Amino acid sequence: MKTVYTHPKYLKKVPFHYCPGCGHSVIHRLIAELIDEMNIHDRVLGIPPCGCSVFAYNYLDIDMTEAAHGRGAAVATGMKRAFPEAIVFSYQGDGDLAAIGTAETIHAANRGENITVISVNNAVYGMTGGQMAPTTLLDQWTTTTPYGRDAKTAGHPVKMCELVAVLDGSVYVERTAVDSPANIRKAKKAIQKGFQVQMDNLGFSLVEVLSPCPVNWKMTPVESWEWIEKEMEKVFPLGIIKDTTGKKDAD
Amino acid sequence: MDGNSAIGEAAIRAGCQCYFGYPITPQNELTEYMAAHLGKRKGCTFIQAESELAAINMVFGASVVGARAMTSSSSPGISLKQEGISYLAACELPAVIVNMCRGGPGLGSIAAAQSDYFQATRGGGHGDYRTIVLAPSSVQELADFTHRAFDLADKYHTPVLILGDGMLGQMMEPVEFKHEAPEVLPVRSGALRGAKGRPSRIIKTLSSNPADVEELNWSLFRRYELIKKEEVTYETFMVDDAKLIVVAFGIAARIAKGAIKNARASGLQVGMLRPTTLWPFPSQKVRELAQNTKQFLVFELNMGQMIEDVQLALEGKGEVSFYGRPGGVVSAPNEVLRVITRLYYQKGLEK
Amino acid sequence: MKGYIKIDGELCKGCQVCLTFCPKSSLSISDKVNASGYSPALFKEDGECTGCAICAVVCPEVAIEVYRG
Amino acid sequence: MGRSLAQAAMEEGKSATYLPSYGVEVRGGTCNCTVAVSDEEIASPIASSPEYVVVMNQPSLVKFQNQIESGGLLFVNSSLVDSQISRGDIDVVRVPASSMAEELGNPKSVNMVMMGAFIKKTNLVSISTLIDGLASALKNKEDLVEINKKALLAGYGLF
Repeated sequence: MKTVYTHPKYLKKVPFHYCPGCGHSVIHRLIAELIDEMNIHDRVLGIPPCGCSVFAYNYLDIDMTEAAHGRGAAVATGMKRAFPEAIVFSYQGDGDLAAIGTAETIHAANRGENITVISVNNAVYGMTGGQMAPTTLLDQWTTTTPYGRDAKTAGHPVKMCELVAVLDGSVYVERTAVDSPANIRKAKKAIQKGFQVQMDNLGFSLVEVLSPCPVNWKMTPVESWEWIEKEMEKVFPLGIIKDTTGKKDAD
Repeated sequence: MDGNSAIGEAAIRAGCQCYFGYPITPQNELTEYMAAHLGKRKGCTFIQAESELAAINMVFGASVVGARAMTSSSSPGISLKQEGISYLAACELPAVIVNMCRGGPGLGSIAAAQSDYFQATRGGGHGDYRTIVLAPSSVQELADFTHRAFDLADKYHTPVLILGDGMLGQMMEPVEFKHEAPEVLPVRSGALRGAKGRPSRIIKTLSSNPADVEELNWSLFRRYELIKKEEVTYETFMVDDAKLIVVAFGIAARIAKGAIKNARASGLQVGMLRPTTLWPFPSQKVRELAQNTKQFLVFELNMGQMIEDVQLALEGKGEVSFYGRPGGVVSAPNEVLRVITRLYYQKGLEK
Repeated sequence: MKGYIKIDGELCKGCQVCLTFCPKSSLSISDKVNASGYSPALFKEDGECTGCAICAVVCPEVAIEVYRG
Repeated sequence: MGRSLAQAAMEEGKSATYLPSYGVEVRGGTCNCTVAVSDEEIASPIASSPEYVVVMNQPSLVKFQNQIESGGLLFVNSSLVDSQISRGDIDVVRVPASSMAEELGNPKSVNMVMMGAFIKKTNLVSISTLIDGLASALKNKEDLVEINKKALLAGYGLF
């Protein structure tokens, strides 16, 4: 008898508070698996965002500190500069990253801070009840775009990966999704690469993960996973946006 | 040495490992000093951040991993930093913040003022907290208090604010540094350094349970009570036989001191109380002085902020007058002397 | 049968994502509810399992363990 | 100029403060500084009515001549300031500093010419302390030290 899959070592054994079908817990799990597999538990430091996954520290069994909304990249900068041996990642939602924290994110990337930003994009403000996010799609319904997002009044979805990729300080930028087993595996590999880039002192890495929010999207979990593939990926194309590390994946 | 640079040198000698700043007049010499002298030190970091918000949150990050960290700004920039200061206070993290205060509100003027007294002593940001506030009035004190600020911050796990002003920051005076910079930089215990061989740690303030937040507040305020008991400092000047006591802090206290010397020369029995901690405020000392002196004159470079603390401390057991000039217009000593003299005779203190 | 899975019926929130992705369509939903009020996923009595672990990969609750052999 | 005066006073064991004006000021404007020198501790670095005022240009004369203490000394850069001094209760020392500096071949040393004249008249600090101060302030810039020293001595030798 061989165990193919079991509970990751650094994920606390408590039920998640997330809604059914939510992508956050999947991403938490990937991070927990990687911390074990990459043997970095001794020196990994995490920063959860504001929003639903602010409670990431209730699940990930690692040293973590809260940061004010949007300031993850700045806090990570301070931590990494004062303790360069650490592996520092911030886990940030789309509002965190692309609205209130745009400046912090862009400038941390531009300075080439040796940190990893994991950005969870679900095109909506989840915890506050489904308001428009910077990444909300055009015509998408939210509680603050009740007639659908109109570019004339509410602007366009912000593409952080592409924005960050044009900066000379960023070295590795990839967009992935929680919408299928294959893409979940790719997301894990992308986060792994992000950590590796940091361990090799190469500079700033950003991994964006498109993630379902069935409750605020008013969909069933399965529908929400499908919606990512059908709608979100048209606006937010998956794949490596930038890789100047000069290193190819092992496989 | 100018005041701003003196803070920088003192900070380095206090083992400050990280400085994060953003340019704003009149404190730029400090940022520049740190750029020149801190960044090149082994294990130390200087960053000119993209904003005051980013700077204070970098301080937060450095403090999380146990480094001595500081930032500095002037009034409008300090407003922006209040977000981070609130989180630092809530997360019980040490940090040193320098405010070279200018005339406000808004952009105001870049001239010396004391208009941020309320902001400094009432917490400043959202939530129920206080920061220790030190008020130097010479370049030597800027240096000494910077060292003390780092020690206090570590001792009480709380942000400490140094409230100066544009004039203190710019003026040059002799200064003597009493410490050598440490070779090995200290890492505070309790810092996040990776959960090697111990349970993982969380630094957080959010709780879904209001009782937890209440408990945090209780614990903060128990510590604040201790700080009030242990850390009040002040200077008195010719108070023993004084019939009128001027209460002033920072640069205003120096102006007042000049005026008091002249008043004494004309035979007026005037003294001064200069709080060097604004929070905690030397309320006890004010009450003590009120046993012999009934007339108090509060002199500030604002429209009357510290006067409220003096009134609260007196509990009606003395009479308080106020003189101040807002917006960065600085009174000259003879102007203050005129106010002292007028008040002295008005109250019949010559008899 | 080459593999089998264990579903923690109390952790499962009945999102049915595993049902959608199981290549052998071996999962269904229980007609009972768990303590949280969700109808958890269930391995079908006649279900086939290769131990591919796709259900575990997609499960948002880390409620599935997979064994082979 | 103010800074080197404060520095020299400090070297001679006196208390000194140097307080620059700060803010938006153009060359030719009324940029100013206050220096306090005393044998005792200095209370206020701000002077209500200074004993000495040095004005280097016309706008500064207009702005500062009324502040000077009665019986005080007003130093004017007479190369640039030609108007009459309205106050009768002060002594005026005219130093053609700009033209002297030009003659010395370095117009920028105008402040050191004035400084030389200033300390000769006031005796606040000794000329040798100032010259030593120049050397330490301008380390590795021997030529600049020479230029400034020459200017200082020229002003000093004027009276």
